[in-house]
Formats: sequence, structure tokens, C-alpha cells
Amino acid sequence: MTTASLAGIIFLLLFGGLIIYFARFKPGSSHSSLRDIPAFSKIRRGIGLAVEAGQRLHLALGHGGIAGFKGGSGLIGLSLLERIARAASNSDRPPVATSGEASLTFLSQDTFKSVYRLMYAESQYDSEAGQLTGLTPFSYAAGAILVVNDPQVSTNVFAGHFGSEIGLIIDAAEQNDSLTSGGSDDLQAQAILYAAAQEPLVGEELYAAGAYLQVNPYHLASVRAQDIVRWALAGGILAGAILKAFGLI
Amino acid sequence: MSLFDLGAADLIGGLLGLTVTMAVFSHFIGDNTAFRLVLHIFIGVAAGYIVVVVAYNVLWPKLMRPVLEADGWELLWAGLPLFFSLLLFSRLFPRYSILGSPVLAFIVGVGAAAAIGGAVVGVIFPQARATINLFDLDTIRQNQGNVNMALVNGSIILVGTISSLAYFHFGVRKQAGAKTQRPDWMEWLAQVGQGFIVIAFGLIFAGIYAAALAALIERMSSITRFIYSLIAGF
Amino acid sequence: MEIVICPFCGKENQPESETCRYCQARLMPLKINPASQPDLIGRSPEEETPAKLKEDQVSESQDGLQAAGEMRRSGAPPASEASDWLSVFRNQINTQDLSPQPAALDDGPQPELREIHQDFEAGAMQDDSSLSLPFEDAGQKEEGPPENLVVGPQDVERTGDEAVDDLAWLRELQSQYQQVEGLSSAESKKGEDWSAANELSQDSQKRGDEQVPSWVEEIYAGPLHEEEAASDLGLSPAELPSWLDATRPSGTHQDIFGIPADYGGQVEIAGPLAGLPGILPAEPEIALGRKAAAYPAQLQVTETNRLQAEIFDQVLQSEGQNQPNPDRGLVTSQKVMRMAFAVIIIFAILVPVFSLQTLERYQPIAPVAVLSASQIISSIGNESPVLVAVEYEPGFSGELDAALAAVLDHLMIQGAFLVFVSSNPSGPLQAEHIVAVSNQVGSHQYVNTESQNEYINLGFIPGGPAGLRNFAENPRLSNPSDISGEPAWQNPVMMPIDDINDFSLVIVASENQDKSRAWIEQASPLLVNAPLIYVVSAQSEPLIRPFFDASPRQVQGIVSGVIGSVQYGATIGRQGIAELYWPSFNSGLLAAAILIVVGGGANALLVLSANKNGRKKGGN
Amino acid sequence: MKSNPFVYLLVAIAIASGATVLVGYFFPSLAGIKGEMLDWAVIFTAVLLLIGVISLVRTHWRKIMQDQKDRAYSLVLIISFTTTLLVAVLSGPTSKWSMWLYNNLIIPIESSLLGILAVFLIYACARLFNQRMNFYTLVFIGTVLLAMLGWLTIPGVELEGFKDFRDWLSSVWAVAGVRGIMLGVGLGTVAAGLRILIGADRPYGG
Repeated sequence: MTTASLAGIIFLLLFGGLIIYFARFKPGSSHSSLRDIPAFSKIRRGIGLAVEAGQRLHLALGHGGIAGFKGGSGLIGLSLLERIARAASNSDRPPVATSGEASLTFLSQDTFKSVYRLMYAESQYDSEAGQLTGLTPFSYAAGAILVVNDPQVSTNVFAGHFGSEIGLIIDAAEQNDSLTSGGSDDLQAQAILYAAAQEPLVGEELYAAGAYLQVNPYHLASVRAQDIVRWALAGGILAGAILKAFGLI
Repeated sequence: MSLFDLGAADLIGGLLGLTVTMAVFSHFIGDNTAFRLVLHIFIGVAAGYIVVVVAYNVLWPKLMRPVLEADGWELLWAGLPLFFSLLLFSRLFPRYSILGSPVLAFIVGVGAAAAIGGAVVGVIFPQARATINLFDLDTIRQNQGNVNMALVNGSIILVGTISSLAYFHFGVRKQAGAKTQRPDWMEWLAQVGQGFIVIAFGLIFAGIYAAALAALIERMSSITRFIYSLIAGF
Repeated sequence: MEIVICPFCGKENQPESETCRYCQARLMPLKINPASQPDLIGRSPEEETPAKLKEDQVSESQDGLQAAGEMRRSGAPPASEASDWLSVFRNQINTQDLSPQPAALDDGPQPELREIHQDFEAGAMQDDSSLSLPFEDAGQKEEGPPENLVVGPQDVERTGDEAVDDLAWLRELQSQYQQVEGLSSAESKKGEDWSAANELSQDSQKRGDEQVPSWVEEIYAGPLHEEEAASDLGLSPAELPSWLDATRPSGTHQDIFGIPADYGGQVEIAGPLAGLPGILPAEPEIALGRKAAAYPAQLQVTETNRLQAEIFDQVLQSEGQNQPNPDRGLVTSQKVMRMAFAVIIIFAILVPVFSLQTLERYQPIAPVAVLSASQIISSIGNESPVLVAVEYEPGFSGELDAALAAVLDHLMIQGAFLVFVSSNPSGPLQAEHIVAVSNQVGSHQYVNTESQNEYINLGFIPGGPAGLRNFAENPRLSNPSDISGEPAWQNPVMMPIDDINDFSLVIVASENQDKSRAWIEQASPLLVNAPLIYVVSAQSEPLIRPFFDASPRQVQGIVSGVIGSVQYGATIGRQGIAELYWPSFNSGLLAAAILIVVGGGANALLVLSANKNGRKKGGN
Repeated sequence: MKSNPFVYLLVAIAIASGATVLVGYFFPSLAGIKGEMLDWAVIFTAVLLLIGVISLVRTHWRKIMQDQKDRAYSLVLIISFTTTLLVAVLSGPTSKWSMWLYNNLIIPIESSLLGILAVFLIYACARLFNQRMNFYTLVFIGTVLLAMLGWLTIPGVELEGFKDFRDWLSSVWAVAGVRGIMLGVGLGTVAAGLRILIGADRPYGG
């Protein structure tokens, strides 16, 4: 086993252990122990609008699937979908989730179904709430534009892997006067979100969505574990650079 | 003489390209029927291509051919993916879709592991190692590089990497009555990090515009060339 | 066939049956003849013991009930007989002084006696209308009792002043005599009988009062005195609002509930509720089949009520309909700005095309990354296998076709054997497209002498980074056949290839930073001597740049976007597509920069002035 | 966790398969099993894509059958899908007719979509002060202008200095920001994956 593998195992054991420790033994208070990110209060308001004003909320899950590095943002999108579905599924116009990859589509349908089952309203479940709108990035964006153009959509949340085509969806949302917010793991999509979205999430902020919107205690525990591992990593890089500069490693 | 050789295919193809381009550019005025029609055509054609390519390159060589070519005990092992794939087809019928859930759970488990592996092996360790290696003076000297400039650049990258990493710190210690905020030193470091992030976004944004501009130029030039060839043809 | 419902258990019985088949209650009234009932008369209450007394009361009350029931069913005696005995009765009353002396009242030993007397006085003083039930309306008046039977207040006045007679036993004897008289009389009509039944109930009630507990009296006295109590408290009767009054049904009480108007005054003679007045009758009247009461069809609705009902109906109707969307004006300020920007940029692109302006004289100096790529390709020998990964989306054809065509054109001149592959599903088609575009760049005598094939398209590598790893380690296993399904590795050029390192050169063309990085992470560790060159879009150039700047270099050359293509063309002296795009690209960039400065500046000024006005307004 | 035993089965499958593949990343001896399971996942993802396309076409077909609004568009989508499928299957995905459809429909439409994106990006950039008026917006717009000047060639104007400054900005400052973002995104991805492997998140309907 190489040192890199050993380091990887220690890193994951430390990370996983911290998450379980914070979730089980120190659940911590509410999300108020986290810094303020305006985008999440806008998303919460968007969810409220969907419930009270009968407006529809559109969650774009991207086309990254759930495997590989870009799969992480897809998993976050599904957690966000569960939270949004729990809050807004009994409104006049339940939320809709669009995706450009088949496994994301079927997982979003399963998420909707388990939320409706939890609320003993399985009869209200509609499989078209989780839509596959296209199979290539740009055809996915074309299908999402058709969803965003619906006048009933008041809020668009982006949580998943996108490319530059995210700009087309934001443009359509702007012309429909609806709120645009969210983030992605892809740098091109983040740059466009930063310039064009009303409430962008930069980089890792998307991965804290579960903690800010209180999906379950493990999300808050993950964010606290990320904070600790972040400073361990920064310290490691700093120490490594100094030792490398002095030729010690 | 097939239609293709007569150039008619090019003529019709050019007209088709011109029409769909104009329909898409009509989006500047706002959402309209022509734009929606072209989007639906685009989704249908793209889906058709992807299905054929995936069937040729994945389903046939990795799923069907092993079963047809296997015999004896190999058939059992080669047939397992086919069996689970058939379970997935239950997703088309809401009442039996639960049969596909175990396979979805398998895909999610493997996908999550690939995400963790990709992040640790492909991003976190390589990026950390690359930042540390910026201070490898021996290598700098080997490449006859200006050592001082390299150290300055390396230091800027080191500070930028750590401060932009610090920008994402989420936890705050709640003081009674005081606004929940990070410690001052961390807040200052985060401000510096945000500067580095914004510079990166600016450069990427300009690159996206350049790519989009090139696409716009390609469309305009193909339209003008086609119209020019039509005029020249009559 | 007529049926009779038993009043006690509610079961049906044959009309002729005397007793109920189920609970043995009597259904037919007793046919009593005076001779057979001697023991009823002459018994005085004192001789009864308390327990026996209760039974008797119960049995009497049942008999009484039946008697009353009979009376009700059989109706009052014929008019002539009723008036003879009444006149006899009236004469007797006149001779006796029923009202006690005040002095007797004061030191009267039994306060109940005084109460009974007062009740008697109060009962006698009321006129008939007060006896009517509170929810009866005025309409009932015409059906009131005939005049001659009314005991007017003046009669009561005269008899009330004389002292109580001590021949109580004689009066008791008379009342029992009347009871017997009442029982033996013939059928009487219901309307005329109310007075006999009423007086009968008062006598039996007076007789019963002596044994009836005080709480029963309060129940009895309660309803009669209610209105008086209200008037005593100075409360005027409630004014019903018009809408409530309008909603009250117009039919009479009897029409609506089918209960006789005088039922309130009747005293229950049988059953556990014996002696209590105003009990809901379980009477045969309900059991008798009667035509259903005709309820009024129209509600009395005033004009305002109808309007209000219509408005309410409209509100309900409008709830279901979709609200017409606010028709968004075709032109809003956002749209105007967007169209203006579009016109300016497209105009800037088209000007160089029509002015045929070229920029050769301003050839950009090729950066190191482009020079390095050009030198590597120049060193590629004839028939050397070159792996080209086409990873960009069709939308980026404008930019990356120009860059990749310049590189492929150079490779075709060198006579290299191109092997196309992609981890993007639309990649194989894009590869065919780029080969066609590259052939148009310049004249090629590019034919692979041995296999007469210019290139081979291995198609799509599924599985993302993991798939790339498999391909890099074992391409033959990963992609055994080409895009059209033919075996790919029999070609002589492909025979010696076992892993990615056996290629002379690897070129990755991508617009996306993820795919670019995936090839570096999965493939470059295996590339020992095969160089890796990137043809990237301008948007991902900043992200690939560090791999070129790293030491040792993980990427040996970068050709980025339109500018990179022009620079590459300049290094090999061949004009590619980029040369056509470059003037428009240049003016498009300039137009964008001007729009950002002007538009951004204007917006900034607007925001600053708005903040200032806001502060000024806040400050006043 | 609900008491439904089927959910326990799903969670067990996800955790077992995930842990096996993850260990394969760090223990080369288990790389074989990891490769086989990744291959299976690739096959199932491809089958899901096929099922996804079938449900996409069925959804649009239902729109037509139920006479819903926009059913004409659904008809156009189904016709274009069927035509492309027949042409690509009968004559091969890279045949002459397939490439004709690809060159005259897919590339023009995607390029035009990217082209209208160019106008929207400049419009969004010019309007950014309206959205967020702060120092970082100024830095962002300044960097965009600098990057453009780095590519520009204006006859008679010396812009070489801009080019060098732009290259330095790109290879040092931008690289620092990108690394910070990638490390942060990496931490978030690891956390998301670990939540799946410890059964905290169950998107598969558990």
C-alpha cells in the first residue's frame, strides 16, 4: 500500500468519524451557529412562496449523474429536493425537478415518492415531478428552458453539475422575472452564476445547503467536520510548503 | 446520381441550418413559437443520437455480447448484469417500480464511493501536492527558472489557496447579542480569499464569453457564406 | 294495510291486536264500564302506604295516560253534554270560596298549599295566548278555544275572596266523579276537546301537586313565567335582523314539525315521565301514516340577499378558473437593453466580414505553450498512431473546430494515423465532423498507404474517470470495436498498441475543465514518453495552465481558442478557419469591453444616486 | 429509519457496494473487484439512460393522447426522435445521412444557443452593479476587462503589457482561487459521499 493510499484512508476515517461524532454526541444547536449566507434565506423564502402563494419551485439537478467527482453535487441536489418536497409538496403547485441524466431523474422521482409516503399522501405523487428534459448538456438546458418559461414558476434553484449552458437557463428565468439562486461544482457554471444569478452560491457553499435548510442532523455535523478538516488541510499545505522550501521533504 | 451528389443535400442542409439559426436568434425578442419548436426538435434529435451511440458502445459490447458468447458457468456471471438490468425496466411501471430500487441503491453506493475516491485521489491530494511542489527549489533551478520570482509566485498561490479555502468556513461562535460572525483574523483572511476567487471567476467568465463569441461568429459567417453562395448561384 | 306502532317499544303490530306482541303494552284503550270499577272511587290518599302509593300512582298514571290518550284519540264529548255538566260545575264553584283568606296564608302551616293556590290563580288568570308555545307564531290565534269556555279574570276575582272550605273530601269526591264522567263520555272532536282535557289535566295536576316534589313544579312553572321575567328586567324582545327573519320558514309550527300546537300544555300521564308537561310525545300521531308536510318551495329572499348570493356564487365560480396571466408586454426595459446589446455585438461581428479587413500584419506572438505544441507535432513521423480525444460539445464547434482543425491539418501533413476516441456520448459524431472540417483546411494527399484508411473512430468510452482509467490501462479491452461495430485492432498500425503509452502522441480537445482534468489524472501518470497536448476553449485555459507551468510538466503544449489557433497557424505558415474568424472575434471583444464599461458605469451611477436619494429621504 | 424491512435491504446494498469500491481505491489488490463493480454501474447507468428516453417519449406521447396544451410540440419531438433513431440505426451513427442531420441540425442549434449566451453574458456583466454594489464586483469586472484586453489586437495600440499582466494573473492569482475552490468542493463531495455510506442520506427511496 502506498503512502498516498494510507493518507487517503486516514483522511476518510478522520472525516467519517467526525461526522458521526458531531451527529450522535454533539448534535449542536440549530443552523444559527453557521455564518449568514443570503442565498439560503432567499431559497427558504422561495419555498415559502411555493406553499403560501401557490407558486411553483423549480430545482435544476444538472446532468452530472451521481458517480465520480461531479456526482457529489448531484447528491446534494437530491438532499435539497427532499427538503423542498417536504415543505412544498402540499401546495397548489408542487415543485418540479429537472435533470439531464437518467439516474438523477429516477432518484428524484424516488425522493418525491418517499416524501409523499412519509406524509401519507402517496396518491398525490406525480411521476412527472421528476423530469428528464434532455440527454446532452445543451438539450437538457433546452428542456429546462421550457420548464422555466412557465409563468407559475417563481423560484429556480440550481444544485448539481452544469457547464456554460447554465447561462441559457438563467437567461430564460430572468425573462420570466423569477428568482435564480444556487451553485455547482463546475467552475464555468460558478463563474456564470456569480455574474448572472441573483443569489449565487460559491464553491463549497452549495455543499452546506443541507445544513442551512436543515435536511437532517448529519448535514450540520458534516459542515462542522468540513470546517475542522479544512484547517487541517490548510495547515498541512503550509507545513509542507515550508518543509519543501527548506528541502526537508 | 443520388440526391447527395447533386449538392441538393447541401442546399437543403444549408437552408435548414439557416432556418433553425434564425429561430434561435428570435429568442432575443422573447419566448416565441419558432424558438420552442426548434428546442423540441433539438431535444428529439439529440436523444436519438445518444440512444444509438450508447447502444453501440455500451449495451451491445458490455451487456449483450458477453451473454451471447459465454457458456457454462460464465453464463451465470455474464447473465447477472442482464438480470438486474431487466429489473430496472420495472421503473416504467409505477406499481412495480420498487423492484428496481435495489439496483438504484447499488448505483448510488458505487457512485458515492467513486465520488469520494475521485475527490480524494483526483482533487484534494493532487491540488495540495501541486501547491507544496511550488517551493521545490531544486526543480526550479533545474528548469533555469528565476528562483525569486518562482518563490514570490508560489507564496501568492499558497496565500491565495489557504485564504480562499478559509473563505468557505461556516462555523461561527455565538456571542450573546453580538452578530454571529467569524473571528476577526478568519474574517480578514476570508476577505482576501474572496478576492482571489473573484479574480478566478473573472478570467473564466471572459473565457466563456470568448467561446460563446466564437460560436456566434461561426454562425454568422456560415449564414453569410450560405447567402453569398445562393446569390452567386443565381 | 294499516299497522299500529307500539308507543313503548316502537314495534309494528296488527291493528286489531290489543297488546303489543313484543312488550305486552296495551295498544287498545280499556273499555271501562262504571260497574266494574267500584274500587276507584272513595279511596282517600291517607290510607295508602308510601311504597304502595308510588305503585298506584304509576298504575293510575298509566290508566290516566290511556284515558287521556283515549280522550285525545277519541276527542272531546259532544258539545251539548259538555255544556250541561259544565253549568252544573259552574254553579257549584260559585257556591264555594276557593281562594284562601290572606290571614290563613300567612300562618298557613304548609307553604306548598299557598304556592298551589297561587299557581291555580296564575294559571286561571292567563289568557289562552300565553299558553301557546314560545315558538308558535301569531297565526295560531284564530284556532283558539270557543268564547264560552274562557274563564275570564273577573270570575276568578269573585270566588277568590272566600275562605277555604273544610269539605275537601267532598270536593275530591266530585273530581273523581268528573273523572268517571269524562271516561264514559262519547267521541269528541280534537279542536273542541282541548278545554276538557285542559281542565282535566289541571285537576289531576292539582291532585298530583300535593304529592309532586317541588322541583317538578319549578319545571312546570318555569316556561310560563319566562316572558314575564324578561319584561320585568326591562329587556325588549329581540329584534331579528332582516336576513335572519327572511330565512325563517313561513309555514306554521304544525306544518313544519307535525306536532299539535297544544302539546305543551298536556301532562304526561303514563310511563316514567308521568306528571311532567311538555314531553315530546311518542304519540301514535307520528306513527300514523300522514301525508308529508308540504314545505314552502321558495325562500323569502329580499333583493339585497339575492345580490349577495350572486356575488358569492361568482366568487366561487372564479376560484376554479385559471387566472389570465398578466400579459407581459412584448417590450420591457430588460428586453430593450438585451436587444440593443445583441444588435451592437452582431453589428461588430459583421463589419470585418463585409469590409474584408484582415489582420495579418498584426500577427500575435505565439506563446511558449503553442510553440511547444507545434514543435512536438512537427516531430511526429509518418504512420505514427496519434490518439485524439474529442471531448467538446457540438455547441463549441465554432471555437474548437478552428483550433483542432489547425492541429489535425498539421498532423495530416505529417502523415500520422489518427485514432479518435471520446468519453462524451456525442464525441464520436463530433470526431467525424472535425475530420471533414480539417480536410477542407488545405489540400492533403493524406491516404494511409497500407490500410487505405485515414483514421479510425473507436467511439465512446463509458464510465467517466473510471472508464478513462480502464481505457488507458487496456484500450483493446475497453473499446474492442470501432463506432460502426467493426473490429478495431486488426489494422496494422494498431497492432503494436497495448496501452496508452504506445501512442506517439495524445491530444485532448475539450471545452470543459472536468474532462480535461480527468485525462490528466487518469492518463498522464501512465504516459512515460508519449507527450500530452491540450486543445482547449478559452474558458478552461486558466484551469489547464497550471499543469503546463508545473515542474515537471504534466501537459506539454496548449492551443487555446481562436487566438491559439491563429498563433498555431502562424507557427506552421498555414491559414486555418481561425484566420476568417479572427477579425470578427477581435471586434466582438472590443464591442463587449465598451458595453461593459458604458453599461456597468451607468448602472453604478444609477445605484449610487439611488442610495444617495434613499439616504437623503431617510435623513429628513 | 422507517421500520419497513425493505428499506434496511436498500441501505445495506448501498453501504456494502460503496464500501467495497472505496476500499478498492486504496488497496490495489481489491482494484479488480472495484473495476468490475464500476463496470456494472456503467452498464446500469446506460440501461437507465435507455429507460429514461423511453419515459421521456412516453410522457410526450401522453400529452398528445390527453390533448394537453403544447401537444403539437410533443408531436414534433417524437417525430424528430424517431427519424434520427431510424437513420442512425439503419445506416450507422456516423453514416453520411447521420452526419447530415448532425451537421445541419445539432451543430447549428447548439452553436446558436451558445451564441445568444454571449449577448446575455455581457448584459449580465454590465448589470452586475445593479445586483451587488461592492468592491468584489469592481474586481470581477476589472478582471473581465483585463482578460479581454489581453486577447485584443487594436491596430496602432500597444497592448503587450496587458497580455503579460493577463498571463500572470491567469497563471498565479486565478490558479490560487481555483485551487481554493476545488479543495472546498472536494471536501463537500467527500462529505456528501460519506453521508451516503453511513446511511444518513438515502436518495434511493429509503
